[in-house]
This record gives sequence, C-alpha cells and structure tokens, in this order.
Amino acid sequence: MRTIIMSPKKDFRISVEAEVISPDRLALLDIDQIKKLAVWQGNRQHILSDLFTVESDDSTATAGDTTVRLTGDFSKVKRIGEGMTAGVIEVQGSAGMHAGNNMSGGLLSIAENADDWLAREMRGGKVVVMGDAGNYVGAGYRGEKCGMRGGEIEVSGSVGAYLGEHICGGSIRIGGNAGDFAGAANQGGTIFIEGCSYLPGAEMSKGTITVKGTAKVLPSFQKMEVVQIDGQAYQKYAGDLVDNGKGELLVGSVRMV
Amino acid sequence: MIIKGGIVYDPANGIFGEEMDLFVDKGRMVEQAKGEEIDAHGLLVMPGGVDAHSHIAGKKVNTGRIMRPDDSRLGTEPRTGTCRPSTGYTVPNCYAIGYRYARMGYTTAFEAATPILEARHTHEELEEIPIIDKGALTLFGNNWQVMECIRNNDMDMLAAYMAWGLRSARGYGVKIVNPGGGEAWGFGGNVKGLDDPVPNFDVTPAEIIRGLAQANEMLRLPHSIHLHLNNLGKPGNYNTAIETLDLLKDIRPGRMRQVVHITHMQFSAYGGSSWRDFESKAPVIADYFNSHHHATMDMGQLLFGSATTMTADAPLEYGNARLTHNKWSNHDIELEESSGVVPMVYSRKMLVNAVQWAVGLELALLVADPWKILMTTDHPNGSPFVNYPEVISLLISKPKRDAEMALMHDQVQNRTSLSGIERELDWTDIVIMTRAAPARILGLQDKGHLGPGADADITIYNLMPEELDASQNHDLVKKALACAKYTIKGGAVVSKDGQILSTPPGRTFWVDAAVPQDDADRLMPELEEKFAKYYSVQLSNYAVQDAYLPHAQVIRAGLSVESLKEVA
Amino acid sequence: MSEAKIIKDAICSFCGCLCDDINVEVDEGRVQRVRHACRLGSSKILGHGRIEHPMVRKDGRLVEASFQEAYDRSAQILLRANKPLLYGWASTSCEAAKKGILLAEEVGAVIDSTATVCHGPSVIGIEEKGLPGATLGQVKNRADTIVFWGCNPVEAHPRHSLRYSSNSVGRFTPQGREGRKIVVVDVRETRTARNADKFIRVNPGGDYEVISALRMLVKGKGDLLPQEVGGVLKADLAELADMLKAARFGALFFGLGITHSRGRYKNIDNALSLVAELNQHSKFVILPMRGHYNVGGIGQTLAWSSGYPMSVDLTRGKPYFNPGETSACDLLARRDVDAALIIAADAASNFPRSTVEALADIPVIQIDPYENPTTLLSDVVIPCAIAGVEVEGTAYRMDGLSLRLRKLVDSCLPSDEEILMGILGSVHRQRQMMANQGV
Amino acid sequence: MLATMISGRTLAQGAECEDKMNPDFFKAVALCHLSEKDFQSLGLSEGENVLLRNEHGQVALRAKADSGLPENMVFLPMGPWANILVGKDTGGCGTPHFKGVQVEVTATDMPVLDIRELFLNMGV
Repeated sequence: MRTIIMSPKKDFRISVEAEVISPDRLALLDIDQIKKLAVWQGNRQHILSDLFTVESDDSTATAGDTTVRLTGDFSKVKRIGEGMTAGVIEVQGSAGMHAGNNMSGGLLSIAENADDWLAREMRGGKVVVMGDAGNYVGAGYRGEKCGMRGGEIEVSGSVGAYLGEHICGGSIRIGGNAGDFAGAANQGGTIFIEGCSYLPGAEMSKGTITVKGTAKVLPSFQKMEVVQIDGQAYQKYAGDLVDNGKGELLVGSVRMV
Repeated sequence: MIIKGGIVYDPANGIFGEEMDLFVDKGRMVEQAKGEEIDAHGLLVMPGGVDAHSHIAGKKVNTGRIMRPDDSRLGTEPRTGTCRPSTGYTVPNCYAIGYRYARMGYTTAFEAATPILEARHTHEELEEIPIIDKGALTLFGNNWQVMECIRNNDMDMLAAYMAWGLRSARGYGVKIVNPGGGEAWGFGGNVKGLDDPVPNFDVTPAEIIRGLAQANEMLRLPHSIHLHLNNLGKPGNYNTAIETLDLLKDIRPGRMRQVVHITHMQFSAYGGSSWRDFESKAPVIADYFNSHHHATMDMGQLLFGSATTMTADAPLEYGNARLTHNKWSNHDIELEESSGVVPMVYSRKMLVNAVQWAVGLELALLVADPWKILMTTDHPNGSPFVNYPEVISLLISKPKRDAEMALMHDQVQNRTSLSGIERELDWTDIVIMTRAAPARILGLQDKGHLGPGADADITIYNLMPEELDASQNHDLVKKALACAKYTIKGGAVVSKDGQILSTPPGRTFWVDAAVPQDDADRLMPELEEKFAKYYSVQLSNYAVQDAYLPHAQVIRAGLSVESLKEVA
Repeated sequence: MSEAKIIKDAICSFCGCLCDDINVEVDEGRVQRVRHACRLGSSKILGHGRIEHPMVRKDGRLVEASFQEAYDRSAQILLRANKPLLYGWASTSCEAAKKGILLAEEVGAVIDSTATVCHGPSVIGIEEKGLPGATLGQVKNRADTIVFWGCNPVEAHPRHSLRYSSNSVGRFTPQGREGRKIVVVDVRETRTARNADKFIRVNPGGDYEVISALRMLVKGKGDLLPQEVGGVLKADLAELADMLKAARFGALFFGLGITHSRGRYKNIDNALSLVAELNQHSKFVILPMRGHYNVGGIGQTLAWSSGYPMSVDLTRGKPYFNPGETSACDLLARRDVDAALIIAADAASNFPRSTVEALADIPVIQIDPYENPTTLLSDVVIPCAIAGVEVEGTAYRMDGLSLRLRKLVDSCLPSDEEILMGILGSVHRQRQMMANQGV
Repeated sequence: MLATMISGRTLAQGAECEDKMNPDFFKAVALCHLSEKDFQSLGLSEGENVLLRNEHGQVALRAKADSGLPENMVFLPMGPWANILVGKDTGGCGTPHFKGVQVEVTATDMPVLDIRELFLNMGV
C-alpha cells in the first residue's frame, strides 16, 4: 500500500485543473516525478509542487494499491480523479468540478461537498460524498447521448439540477433533495432520492427513479398502481410517454401543483 | 526546389512509378530548377491529393459543429507557434480541416453543396481553412428560377441564371441534390422518382436534371453537373441511378469530360424493396459505368464508427433522424434548397451498415477504369476524411477486406459480391482515384498532375513502392498515408512527418461564365420580381462580395470564350 | 454645401432581424434621415452621445489617453491575467470576432458572448436535439400557422411581423395576415399577444410541462393528461395541438420567455422535440428570436474557429466548452476570472448584481462606442467606430443568414477590429520584451 | 405583496439601450409594471414608487399599471435596476434566472436611484 498526501500551498482564487491527481497517474512515480507533474491554473502551467505540498514514501505501487489523500481546501481544484481505474482518493474537504470524471474503477470519497459535474460519464467504481453535490452529478457531457454507464454514486446531502442526465447504467443514491429534472433522459440507470425533486424523469426511456419525498410529476407520466417498498407506499408512474418511454418513476408523496 | 530520386506516379502524364527528379520553381512544376533538395530516394511520390466532394464549409457544416460538442471535444489539439487550435472528428473546425488534409498529403478540397443565398458564409469558412486550395459547388436543383426556366423551356435564360448564380455565389460548379425533393420538402413532401412532378412547379426531376445538364454544357463549365440522385439512401434505388444515367447519355459535353458526375454512388446502389431484403446492386451500377462513357462517380465509402450526415437532401435527413432517434437539424433555404444534419454511428454488427460498407468497395473494385471513380467518403457522411487511408488500404488489400468481413454478419457474403472480388488496386489506380481523376473531372487543369506548369502540390509518402507488398502490408500503407513524409503545397513544404511547418492561405476557385447580354437582360426583371416579392433580402445585398475571397482564382467559361478546348 | 446622398438597402445593425431595406440620407458626413427602419433601428442609426477619446484609470479616475496608451495598458492587463475573460461580441462584426478569438488564443483567455445570458440555453437545447429551422423567407412564403412562444416581437423585433412572419406576404401566402393563424404563448398578455388569434397564458416556469402535454396530444395520448397543465386548460391545449397538426407550414418562434425561465434549456430541448414530432403531421420549423444583431455571428465564427459557439475556454491552449463553467456569469459568480475585456456589450447593466460586483473587483477593458455602466467600472475605455454604421463587416441574422453591413458615414475612430489588432500588436511587443528580459 | 418578477425588452428600453447615461433611459427602464388590480390594492397612483425586495437585493422603481399582467406578477424592463433582484446562480447552464424571480412588493417613498447612483461605491 502506498499513500500519497497532498495539500494546497495557498488559497486558489483562480481554479486549478489537476487531472493528474489520480492513483493511475501517481502510483508508479517517485515523489520527485510526482512533484514535477503538470497542473494548470488558468493559462499558467505549473508543476504540482508549485501549488501543492506532496508527501509520500518513495515506493511505487500499482494504482489499486494506492491511496491519494487530499487535505485542505480542494474546492477550486477541478478534475480530481479524472479517468481513474483503481485505488482510492480521499478528499478530506470539498472537491472542485468534474471530480471522478470518466472514472471506471476505484473509490473516490469526498468528506464535504462536491461541485458540479461530479462523476460525469462514470463507467465504474464508487463515489461517496458526505456533504452536498452540485449540478449534473453522473451526467453526460454537453451533446452526448450517454451519461454515467456504470458504478455507484452516493451523496449524503442534496444535489443540484440535472442529476444523472442521460444516465445509461449504474446507480445513484441521494440522501437529500435533488434539483430540477433529476434523471432526465434516463436510459437504464437507477436513481434513489431520499428527499424531493421537480419534474424527475423527463424523457426517460428506461431505468428507475425513486423519489421518497415529494415530487412534481410531469403530465406525460401515466399513473400506475401504488407499491410498497420497505414499508413505505409509493405511487408508481410509467413514462416518459412523450418518447414512449418505459421507465419507472416511484414517488413517495406527490405534490399536486 | 528539387525532389530527388522519388518513385513518381503521375498517370495524367503517363508516368507510372518511375524513379525521377522533380523540379519546382515559383510554386509550379518546371523542367529544371535549383534550390532546396528533398531526398525522396525510393519513396512514393505523387501529386497532392484532390478531394472533389467533401462537406467542409458553410452553414450545415457549422450546424454540425454547433449541435455536436460531443464531437468537437474529440481530436482537440492546442494552439502552437504555427497552428491554431484543432477540434472535432467528424465536424472538425476550419483549422483542423486544413492541417489534417495537409498531413494526409491532400492539397485541394471542394465543398460539395452551397446554396447561393448562404454562399457568403461558405466563403467565410473556406477562407479560414489554411493551406489547401478550395472551391464550392453551388446548389441549383430546387431553385425556383431554375424550375421556371425549365418549365418554360427557356434554356438560354436558364444558362444565364446559372452563370449569374455561380457569380453571385462565387461558385465553381453546378450541384444538384434530390432535384425537386427539396422544394417539395418546403411543405413536408418529397418526390418519389424522376417523373414525379414537383408540387406547384409543374416540372419533374428528370426535366430539372436534363435541363441543368444541357445548360451546363451550353456554358461549357469546367465541371459537369454534380448530381446527388433522387431516392438516395433507399432500398431499390439503383433503378433510379440507372434511369438517371440513361436520361443523360445523349447530351453532348461542352468540354472533353463526362456530362454528369454522380456523387457518393454508394448511397444509390441498393437493391431490395425494404431494409429487410436490402442488398447491393453495385455490380449492376459498375457494369453500366463499364459500358458507358458519359458519367463518372465518387464512392461515398462508408466506414464503421462515428459520422455526421449532412446533405441538402432534407427529407432523407428527417428519415434518418426518425430511424435512429437521433438529434435532427433541418434548414430550408427560401426559393433555393433545403438541408439537414443528423449524427450517425455505423456499426459492423448492423447488417445494413455492413452491406453499405461493402457496396462502396465493390463499386471501386468493379469499375474497370479508375478515371471514372473517385475515392471519397462524402465527408463526413460516410466517414470523416481522415479515414481515407483506411479506404485505400481496403482497396489495395484483399486480405484486409477478408479479415474485415470475417467480423461481420454472414449475410454480407450473400447480399454483396465483395468476397468474390480478387482485384487489388495498385498505386497507379490510387493516384488516379485520389489525384488525377478528381482534377480532370472537376476541370482543374493545373491540379492532379506534375507536368510542367502544374501547381507544385506534391506528396511524398514514407513507403517504398518498389519493395513493398502493399496487399500484405496494408497496415503500413495505412499508417504512411495518414501522415505524409512531405506535403508540398504551391512549392512550399507545409507538412513533414505529420508536423505542420507552414500555413499559407489557400486559393478559392470560382467560375465566371459569360452569357449573351440579351439573355442576361431578359433574366434581370424576373430576378428583380423574385427579390421584391419572395426573398427576405434585397437583390443588392445578395451576391457574395469580393471582400470574402481575398485569394480568389477565377476560371472563365461561357458561351463567348473561344480559347476553351472544343469537343469535336 | 455638399449634396445629400441616399444610401439604399442599408442593413440595420440593431436586432437579429437584420433588416436590409433601410434607406439612409447622409449629408455633411452625418445621417440625416432614416427610412423603413423601426424605432429601435432609427435610434441606433441616427446616433447618440459617444465616448470621444480613450481613457485609462489613474489614481482611481478615468483620464484621457492616447489609443496606443490604451492598447498598451490593455495588453498589460491581459498578459498579467491568469484567466482573462473576453466578453460581448454581439453588437460588432464577425471580422472583429475573428480578431477577438485570435486574441483569446494569444493571451489564453475565455471568450464568451452575450448569448450566454440570452439564448445560451437554446444552444444547449440544440446540442441535445438539433434545430429544425429555415430561413425567414421560407416562413414568409409558406407559413400559415405561426406560434410566438415567450417572445414579444412587437417590442423586441418590431419589423419581424411585416418582413418575415405574421403580416408578410409571399408566394404561397398571398393573403398575408388574413391567411394565417397566429398563436402567442406567454406568461403575460404582451402587445404581440393582443394581435394574435389565440393567446395562451402559461404559469411562470410552466413551459416544460405545457410542451410535454402538447407532445402527448400530438401523439394522440391526450386522454392521459390532467384537466390543467402549467396553468392552461387541457381543452385549450387540445385546440392548439390540432391547429399545429393541421398546419400546412408552421413556424414556432421562441424567445427569452422560455430560456430565462425555470426549465431553461430543457424548455428548448422539449420544444425542439415537439417540432420534430409535428413534422410527422405537417411541415414545421422552429427559430430562436435572437436579440442583438450579430449574436448569431459570434456564435458562427466561434464555432468554425473553435468548434463551439460560445463560452470557449482557451486558457490551456485547446478549446474547452462548458456553459455553467466557462460562461461569463459563472466565472464572475465564482470569481474564477482576474481580468475582463468587454466589447460591444454592457455587462454591468445586463448581469446580475453580484456578478457585476465581481467584475468591479478586477481590471476591466471596455471597447464600445457609448458610455454605459460598464464604463464606470472600467480601467481602460476605448471608443470605437460603430459597426454597420461607420464600418463595413459581416453579421448573421437570427436565421443564420449572413449579410454584409454597409458603411454609411465616416468616423475618425478606429473599428473594433483595428482596436483588437492594436491590442494584439501590443501583446506581441510586450511579450517580446519580457522574453528579452528573461521574464 | 409577493409577486413573480419577469424582466425583458420593451420598445422604449430598446430605443434607449445604447444611450444609458441619458435620462431618457432612466425614464424608460426604471419602472415596475403591475397589474391594474395590484396597482390599486397597493394604493398606488401614477408617479408613485414601489420597493421590490428579495434575498438578492432591493430596488425602488416607479410604478406603472399594465393591463396585460395577471395579478401577483410584475414586469421590469431589462437592465441594471431589474438585475439587482436577480441571483448569480445559473443552475449549471450559464444563464441566470432573469424571469420568474420571487419578490416582495410594497409601496414606498424611497426615491428611485439614477444610473450613476446605482453603481456608486462599486469596486473601483
């Protein structure tokens, strides 16, 4: 096992792009090589050690045997864990945009909040956020037909709009509320929202969205039977019928506005 | 400049793989010259590539970019000291188009379809494409003025209008797309065949095609009509192709060339009555071309993977969008055309796509004379142009084709003749199909060959044609063709081993055809009325201004030009 | 006395209609009369108070400076910045936009247009679904059914109706307004709504649901709908759906009423699908009502240059696009930008207050003919000649058609393009000096 | 009263929008349109002001009755006054909510700030 610990040397006003912060990119490098990796702040390219302190023993390891621990404020550091396939990233505070973007394996855990585009186009592995997350959790890039395809996302708090937009597979669990259009264009993913949402499942064709709290449901969903899950009654809907969708929307408490 | 010791293929001048030196001076090929020496000993040397049909500029290309950020993010390269940034795969930005053609050894490419009304936009983009020379074909097949002239059987006025339209559009040649269908699409319809009248205009597609072909030859334009057939993309459409070809066989060419160029023939060589019994009719089409001499074609090869379909055949695109449940852009152009854009993924596993893949190859391998068929992918409809090396490696290697077919649906064997075709094209064939023939078919006298006076557009590939078994080493061929050792454009090295060294602006060719003054005088009142009543812009704001073509190359044609080569 | 000159078929550079039939009388180097233009266009062509000379901020005050001084100061600001924003571009020519994109590449900037605060959501919607559209003349010649959704052309595009839509007369529409059905969908009864055959009032933020309901009706699934959707009675929606399906040629024009409201790009996305599906029954097109006269042109120019039509981040040398991240308001809201060049737009007036406060905290360069609130926040102010009045150039109409703007009168001020070239020149010189000094 | 605020183009705003430091722009834009019923129920008469307030800020504007508006909806010509009430959140897609903003509306004696006053004390 190898543990690499990083911490910002200062407060970043301009956001930093650091896709190199990933077990795949770091595990096989010695500490000097790690320090020399390129990161960007705006239009300035820096070496990692200009912006971050780095601690680690020098023994290289496989990505799967590597933990990257990020201490301090990483809320303005983007693309942490981009494309990671194995290993662990522990963000002890908050993480900036695009954390876990395109990851296919390993574990990304964020102790506080995650910014927009968390686990965008994720293919596998697991992402855990103890606080809130922003818009487009598990979504696809602009214009893509497919968002998250596999893996698991768990957010304890609330998330913004467009949760799991274009999700094709995998599962998402939100402990709080989800913003507008959760699970839009769902094509086979599973989304569970403990709290409330607004117009979930728009244009979904497959998959399941469960909203335990209240939800404003689109008129293009057909009301089905009431089902019992874990002792709670859910109103079941089929939709989105604008696209002949065969998705399943379960709502604990329907708001008739 | 002297290019020493290359194995030169210049079939237009009867040179088929001879070791020789080439000389360049002031951007042109000459008999003797001094200066920089490029060592090409044993390497494959040929004229710069000429792409006669590629969607590289204008409204629908840009629509493709705007609706596909998912594509633009592919192939991204940062700005360098020499290059602007590159983006995109099927819909690359302007800079990437220039650099990627140049890297591949291409030095000329023609935009395939521009409505007159939106030609200004096309030229803005063409001017932004670095390095390569360009031109744009102008759409006439659904134009109200054209249809009215044909309905009134006024060929002189039709010729006058075409000359005016080309001048207004700064266009190079006459493009016809699904004639009549674009007008019918104005109310959501289409035409079903050559004799199906165009609603409200009392002409048929057959009359439009014949009329434009005749007027094209009256004007003695450098290029023939360039035709995207009716019923394109539909099972059973090979009949429409043959009927259309027959319709034109008695037309006398105004120059020593074909009277019709059928574009992306692959999409029009289908048998069957539905997608269920869909099959190749490439052998029938090839037979026709082998026994007739008034027509040429380009392949429109389809390759597996991502594409963006874009065409003035708007009803076809609507059908594509419904079929694939994909995003759909449509753009109707008042009084002139319609068009559409739909992203597409072609898959080996889809029988229809696999048959389409085979049809393009069958056409290229079954047409005996390589001067009659150009290698294209109808970029980006069949595949982006960066995949030309893949097409060529399929054409030169039977083993490669067999290996590919082994991955496909069994039915491809039964529905196409490809597995039975032994022919492997040689370098002469390839150079003709990618250089000499496109230049001749377009009527570009200084392109596609290396004779004295020709543009010094030269490609040197890192291949030893005398030592290499191309069929067996198709991977090597593909790799070498993707990245020329040297691309020389207008006498300057623009790309070396894939690195862009300089980015001179390319020229834009357009055709100015003279017509008798009284025909032009009869035309103008009709146009003035059209602008007063129907167009949403003023006549005085319509034509492309010279400011948009700072590197224009005008080619003169028309009824009063005497210096042209006459056809006996 | 000089002879008054009439310039015919001039192009109005105010709104996205880009009317090209304006006659302008010029005498003594000034525009004296404007014919055919609407109040918006006339007001612009006749002219207002101008910024007369460049200014740079010294000791907290804007003081007069030379153009060169202004260029040098601008270049210095841009070169020092780690993440400069070049914003605006909607009211200038494509020729200026091309130089702006080059400048953005040179200094490693984010370049964004006013589209992000108007039809940006439309662009994102189009990325989801594509845009089934047409040139405006196609609508004029063919449309028998026109819907204005969340737009108010009577006030925002005053000549739209006569030239291109409701009241226009064309080949297959000889009766003009009489032969057409006009529908307005809005949250309030606008002046456009008062001239319509049918006005449908939706609840604010109710557009998405209403469009979904219409899609259901068009598909023949109306019986599943509730009696009221988004504040609209089902019977009204059913009547509307029948009208749309029965159109010979229908056109849906949409405006900021749906891009600025809850649902944002999803509203557009849904409307695009509705129109695509209507083509199963009738011919139908959809067009955004673009506001500024060349907001379309910066989008086109950026798209062919960088692959993306707005919000392009060039800080890392390769274009990156993601509205919500690389868009002007978000960069300011996150304070993820450290200098701004505002050209042909007034961000201080048109952005939310707290983002304007962020703008006030960074160095700002303004290029504009007119003084406006952005001037008050700027460190460098460079006055320019007005594109389309004093400078020729290219603009793209709301339907994507480009026209060449004419020059009507002379100006002693440089064009936007020349100013940007001046700044680029200074960027090159200062960068060379820094290189020489080994910085 | 609680209301939904919509901001947008008006003809007068458009005609003056390139001449913002001119008092005519102020006249055209520093306005709040209310339904006739709301106008009455707030006890307003021509030329009087209303104060609009929400979590983003507050702004005083001259009140104007508008028969096209439903109750509990106010319309403001787009511009710097309206934008005081608009939040910076773009919902992840770049465009702020310029329409559909919840505000509290009361009659007020507070004067309407002119354009320079509006930007006084900002930053520089």
